[in-house]
Amino acid sequence: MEIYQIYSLTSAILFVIGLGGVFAARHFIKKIIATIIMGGGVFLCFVSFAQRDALTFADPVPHALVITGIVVAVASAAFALALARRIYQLTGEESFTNDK
Amino acid sequence: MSILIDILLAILGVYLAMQSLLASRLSQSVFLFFAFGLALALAWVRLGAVDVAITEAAIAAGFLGVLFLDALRDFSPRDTEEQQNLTTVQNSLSRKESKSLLLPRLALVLGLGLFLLIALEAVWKIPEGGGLTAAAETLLPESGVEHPVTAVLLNFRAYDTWLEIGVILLGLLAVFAVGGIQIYRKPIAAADDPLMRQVILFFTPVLFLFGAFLLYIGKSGPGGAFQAGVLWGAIGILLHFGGIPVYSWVPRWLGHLLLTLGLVFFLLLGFLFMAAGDNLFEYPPAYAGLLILIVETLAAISIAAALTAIFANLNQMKKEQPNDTAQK
Amino acid sequence: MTELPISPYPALLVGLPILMATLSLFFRTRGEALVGLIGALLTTGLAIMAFVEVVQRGAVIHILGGWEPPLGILLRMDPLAAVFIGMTALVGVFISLYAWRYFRALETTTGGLPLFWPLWLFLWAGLNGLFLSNDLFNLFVTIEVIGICAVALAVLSGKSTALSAGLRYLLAAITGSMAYLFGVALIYGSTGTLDLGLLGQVLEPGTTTTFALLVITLGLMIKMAGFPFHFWLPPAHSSALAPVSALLSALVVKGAFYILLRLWMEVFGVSLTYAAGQFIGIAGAIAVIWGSWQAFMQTSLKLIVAHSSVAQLGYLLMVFPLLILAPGVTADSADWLSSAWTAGIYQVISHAFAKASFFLSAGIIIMALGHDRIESLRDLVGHMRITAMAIGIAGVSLIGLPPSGGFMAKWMLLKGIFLSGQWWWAPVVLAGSLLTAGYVFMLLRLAFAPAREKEPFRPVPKSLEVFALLLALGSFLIVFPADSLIQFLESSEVFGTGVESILKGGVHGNN
Amino acid sequence: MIWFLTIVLPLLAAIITAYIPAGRRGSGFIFAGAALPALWLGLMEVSGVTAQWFLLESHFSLDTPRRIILLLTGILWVVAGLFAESYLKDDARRGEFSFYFGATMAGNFGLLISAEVASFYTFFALMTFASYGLVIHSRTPSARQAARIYLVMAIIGELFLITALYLAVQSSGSMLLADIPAALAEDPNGPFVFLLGLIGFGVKVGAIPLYFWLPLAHPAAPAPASAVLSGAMIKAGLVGWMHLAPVGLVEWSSLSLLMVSLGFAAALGAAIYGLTQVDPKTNLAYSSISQMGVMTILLGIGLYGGIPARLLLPAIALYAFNHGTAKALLFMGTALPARVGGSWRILMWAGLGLGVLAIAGGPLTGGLWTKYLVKTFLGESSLPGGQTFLLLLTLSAVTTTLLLSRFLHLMYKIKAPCEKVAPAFLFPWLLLLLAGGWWTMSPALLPTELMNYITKEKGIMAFFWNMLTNWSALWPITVGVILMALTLKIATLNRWPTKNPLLPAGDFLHIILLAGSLLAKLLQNGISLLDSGMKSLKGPEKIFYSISDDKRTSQISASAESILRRWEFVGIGFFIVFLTMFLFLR
Repeated sequence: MEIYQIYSLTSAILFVIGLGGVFAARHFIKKIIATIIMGGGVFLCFVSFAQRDALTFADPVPHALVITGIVVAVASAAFALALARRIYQLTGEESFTNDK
Repeated sequence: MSILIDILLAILGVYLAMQSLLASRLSQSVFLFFAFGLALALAWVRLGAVDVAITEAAIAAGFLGVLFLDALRDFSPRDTEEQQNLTTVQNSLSRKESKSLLLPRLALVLGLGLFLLIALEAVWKIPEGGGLTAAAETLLPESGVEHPVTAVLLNFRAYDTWLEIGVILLGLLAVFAVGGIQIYRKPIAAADDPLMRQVILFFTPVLFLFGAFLLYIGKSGPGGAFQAGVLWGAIGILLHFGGIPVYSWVPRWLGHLLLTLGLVFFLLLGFLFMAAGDNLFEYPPAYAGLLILIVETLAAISIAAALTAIFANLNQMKKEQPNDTAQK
Repeated sequence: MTELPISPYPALLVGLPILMATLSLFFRTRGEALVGLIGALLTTGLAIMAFVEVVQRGAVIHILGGWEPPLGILLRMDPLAAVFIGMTALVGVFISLYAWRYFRALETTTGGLPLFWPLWLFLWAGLNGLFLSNDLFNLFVTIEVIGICAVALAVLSGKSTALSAGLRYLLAAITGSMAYLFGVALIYGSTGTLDLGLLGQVLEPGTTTTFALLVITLGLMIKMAGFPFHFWLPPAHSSALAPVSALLSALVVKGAFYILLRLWMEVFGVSLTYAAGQFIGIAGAIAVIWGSWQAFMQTSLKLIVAHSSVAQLGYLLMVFPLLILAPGVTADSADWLSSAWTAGIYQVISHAFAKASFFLSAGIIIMALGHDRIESLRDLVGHMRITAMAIGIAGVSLIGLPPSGGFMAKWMLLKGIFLSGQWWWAPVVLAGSLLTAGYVFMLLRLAFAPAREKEPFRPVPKSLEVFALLLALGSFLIVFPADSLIQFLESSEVFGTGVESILKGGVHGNN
Repeated sequence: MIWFLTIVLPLLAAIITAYIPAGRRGSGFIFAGAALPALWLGLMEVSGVTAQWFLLESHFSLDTPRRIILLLTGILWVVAGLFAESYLKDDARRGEFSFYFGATMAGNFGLLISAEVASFYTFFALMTFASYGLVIHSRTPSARQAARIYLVMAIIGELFLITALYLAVQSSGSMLLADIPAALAEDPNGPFVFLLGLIGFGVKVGAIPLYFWLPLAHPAAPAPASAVLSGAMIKAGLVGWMHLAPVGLVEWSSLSLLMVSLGFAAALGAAIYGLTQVDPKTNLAYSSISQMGVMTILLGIGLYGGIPARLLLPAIALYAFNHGTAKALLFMGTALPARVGGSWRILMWAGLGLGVLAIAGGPLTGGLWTKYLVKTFLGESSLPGGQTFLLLLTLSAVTTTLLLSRFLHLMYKIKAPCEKVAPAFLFPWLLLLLAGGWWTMSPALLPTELMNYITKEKGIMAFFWNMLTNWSALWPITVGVILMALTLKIATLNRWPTKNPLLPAGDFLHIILLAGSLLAKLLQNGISLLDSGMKSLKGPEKIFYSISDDKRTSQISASAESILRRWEFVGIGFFIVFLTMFLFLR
């Protein structure tokens, strides 16, 4: 077992945890955290392959992609957080109500 | 031995991720998430991705962690899930509901399990792809920088990076949009605390220099626009905490200029060379190093401004009376 | 790759809207709207010029940074992309004109919502970038740009229902793009390239590819609100402001469909099976029936229109079973492929026009009445002749009566269905049309009915009504250039291709 | 160019006249002008054109039967346009009427000159749906009901006929309408496709059992619109049949017998049922059904083989021409008695009488000639029971006369105005007289081949003055008139209803509604939805609405949607889709 394989297997587990969290968590904040965990899994997957394909240095493309991806994910998470806070401010709801 | 560290780190990451979702208190959740981010950053280091580690630590764990912590003040301090369990016991109706949810949850867990098995198989059986290391290695001398990740980010795949700077600006615009119809309001300063202000003022130049260092080192080693931008953004956030709302000091036009500087300069530079007959974002190899440094600097300024503004807007959400509710 | 002519248009199509968007940030309300509108007009002009360029020179490319794939990113504008960009421009410019007038009318109460313009221009740039992109990761960035813009636009009104719907939409969008990105990671890991053209040549079938295909497909299906992932669409589309609803349902959801179509046809051919195509088709068929039925059951106009989007998107999914050939059928002998493609493209375009018009009309009605309960549509014909006409015309196109674009789409779909011998889809198409006719005529019946009590119709700027009508007419006018459009599309590499699913593993494969 | 003008001018006219302010004149002349290209095409033979830019490459051309019908249609639209201008002078919604009128006109012309399926269907649909606006024009409750039923039937019809056209195109492999009959004759599925078309177009034709909307819708429209509905548009369905029918190429005995027997059932049954009505326009609508029955018979003979299409189809078209002009004359005539006074009434009665005679096939009218065509072909066909059919045809002349003399009697009872007046629309009406059924004998319309075949070198005039044929046409009419006169004069026999129709108009509809409501009740009981019950028998779509409007239904579907909207269930859906597709792909 190579080192990168530990991480790529972990990445799949993290992705699944995040996915489950998005579907099953109730509180807005937890759903948002779950999406970031999903993202963490995906990025780990990318970087583990970069390590595998290393020559004199690790494959730089996945690194660059992950940096881009992290920033994009953070921007959306910040937006989601703003939405969640605003909803709480206006209605006092902390999770999705099912009647709508 | 070293493989043991990796296994432990992996288990730790998975455990923290699980716990941050299963924790009964919201604050626990957020702290565990913070820890998860740091564990992930360690994992990046283990995988030799120092750039990613810095970015993760700075943005995903640091900046986002601060945002979440700030949000915690907003949401009800009581324990959400626990309270729900409590009411479940008291209220037969919602007990019924939770019973009716049992089956779907079981189905969900079953589905997750099967999905996980297939995902693991997919990841395990992944064929060797070879990656683009070799290609990057051959073209690195033409890129104008020595660090391959920076070369990919700002030259080979500059288009993605440019769009990403756009996404940060968009994140800010989106946060504006959430504020409803009252946009461009002036943020309100935090409570005045002289001691804290002193501490922060002390750290400001340190952070600034560290950021500048990261920016400059990005040419040859781990570091670059995003990391520097986040550090400079941290200055803005700290100052905001310390009762010095930089964001509201800056005149509107200057604020917008700072926000859009990186994006627009990046694009205009591209257009300039495109007018000369090249492709978008194609730099003449002789000047590539210098141009990339300028672009990075401006991008870092824009990112810092955007992050500060995002934080300032989110932070003052609580304080602002939702008086436009009445307009609904 | 490089043998295609290089053109600056692809880069300009992404750069210009973003430049105008940032420029507009520097102005106050009125100025911002003006800069935004100018930006929209310029982008439209650019899109038309780019379209002409593709007509004259065939597919063109732009090699960003001068680095060729696999390391660099390539923008490719083939006829298919040109048609989508042209559609975006045409629908976009009418919505922009409408929005300009609409927000002027709202200015007194809300300050004119100036954020609309930068967000819309960013969205436009994202859409153009998506249609042009030829790189898996770049596609991710563009769909994120689109996603954030779309949600930010959807919550502009600031109402709590809109915010709640927006958060649901955003979480669904993030989940979808993360699933997509997971697939991209696996594919990059197994092939070492992200370029669509190269991937189509090097991708090997196997568990990893299959899994990657599935998470990518599911992620995109969440983004395009395919059944059963339509949960975010009706609340988000119905609670947004009128021009925004129009943008979201006319253009945004089509982006995910476009990627799905291109990925299935260009990249994942190696691991697709006939049964999987059928399954996607079933999801589409359920969406058609379920969405139409839900639309029929709604009592407010915008909800009807939003649910109708679910159904109309279902038709798009029903194209897939036709494009994936049964084992033993070769692409040369399958003469229905061109019809199926035409059906898909026409469904996209005609739905864009008709749905945009429908939402704009709903906005007019809300402006006039203050709400959109359908009972109040009574005697609409008497008060707002043009809007009633727009609703009627757009409705006819949705039903698929001739000579509308919707008719063209459904006719071609039926043709493909019968030619391919997959007759079991035909009743769904017909039943969908019948249910659509049900709710459209329900609206029209009310529009013609005499008013019970006089409800005050507030005056609405005439130009708003005219823009909505023009869009509705557009859904008919697109039929006229059908022949040349299809001819033009046929010069695209991917148009008219199918996936031969023989010996690809799977239920019908090598067992 | 002229082909496009034929379509474009009416559309332009529709838009222009919709904006003519109230009180201004001129819409009539605009419509008349817009119909001129159609008249020109009807009279002259112009070679066809191809328009590649329209739909999927459109072809426009005409053959003899369609040319005849186009001429009829053109004449009727000119007259109806002129008539409408003065008839609707004081109507508040005349602009709207003009718009729909023009659009319907464009559709009607367009479908006649289209030579391939896509544009034919397009214009057919345009006509069908635009005429909805004509039917609902008056906005009275009965008009609304009629319009609703019209719409439902039209949509059902469209569904059938698009399927039929679609399958026909599949079978022939070409979009050209002219290729269809031959292809259907070869195709083993041909009869089935034709049956679909029979149903689809049958709605428009008013064939049994799909006619029930017609006696409601035709009378509901304003008089000029009724005239074109009953005179011209009803023929569009016939044209559709003619496009599909492989006349003379096949021997589909069962379909042929079906059409002939349905035709006779319509010819006799509708005439008799019409007798029970008290509204003259409903009377006429039933007469239309009856006359369309005769045309159905003719086409039915063709499917038995033996008679070539080039003889039979023009004959059908000629019959349609005679019926169309005369029926339009009568429909517009219903507006007259209340407004024509003094000696003008003589002219009016002469016109009405002539119209009645022409439809009944009276001596010295065009009707005699066209009916003779029917008789000839019926006698020559090898259909079993041909002699009985001939007898029945004669009998139908009696019933038609009865029905139409009843119509005249109803008209007679309408009170005349005291002063000696003639409304402006009397003149366009008289114009129609000139265009009467005699034209069917003129060389402009009558193909030489058909004339030679029927009259055997004696020439048409010899036939026209032939005493024997005139006599044989006279006696059924005399019988009919005498019967009517007797029942009116002898009190014990005078059982005619005066206020309300003895049986409701749209007969069959009520049976359907009854059955439908029973079914709906059963359905509701079955799923325990019995809550609101059937409130009214307003239209077939009510059954659907009554299910969809029910509280339980809406609750169930709303809660189902809200389940689909829960994140947990979205997740389950995600995994179900994932696992299923994984199985399919593995």
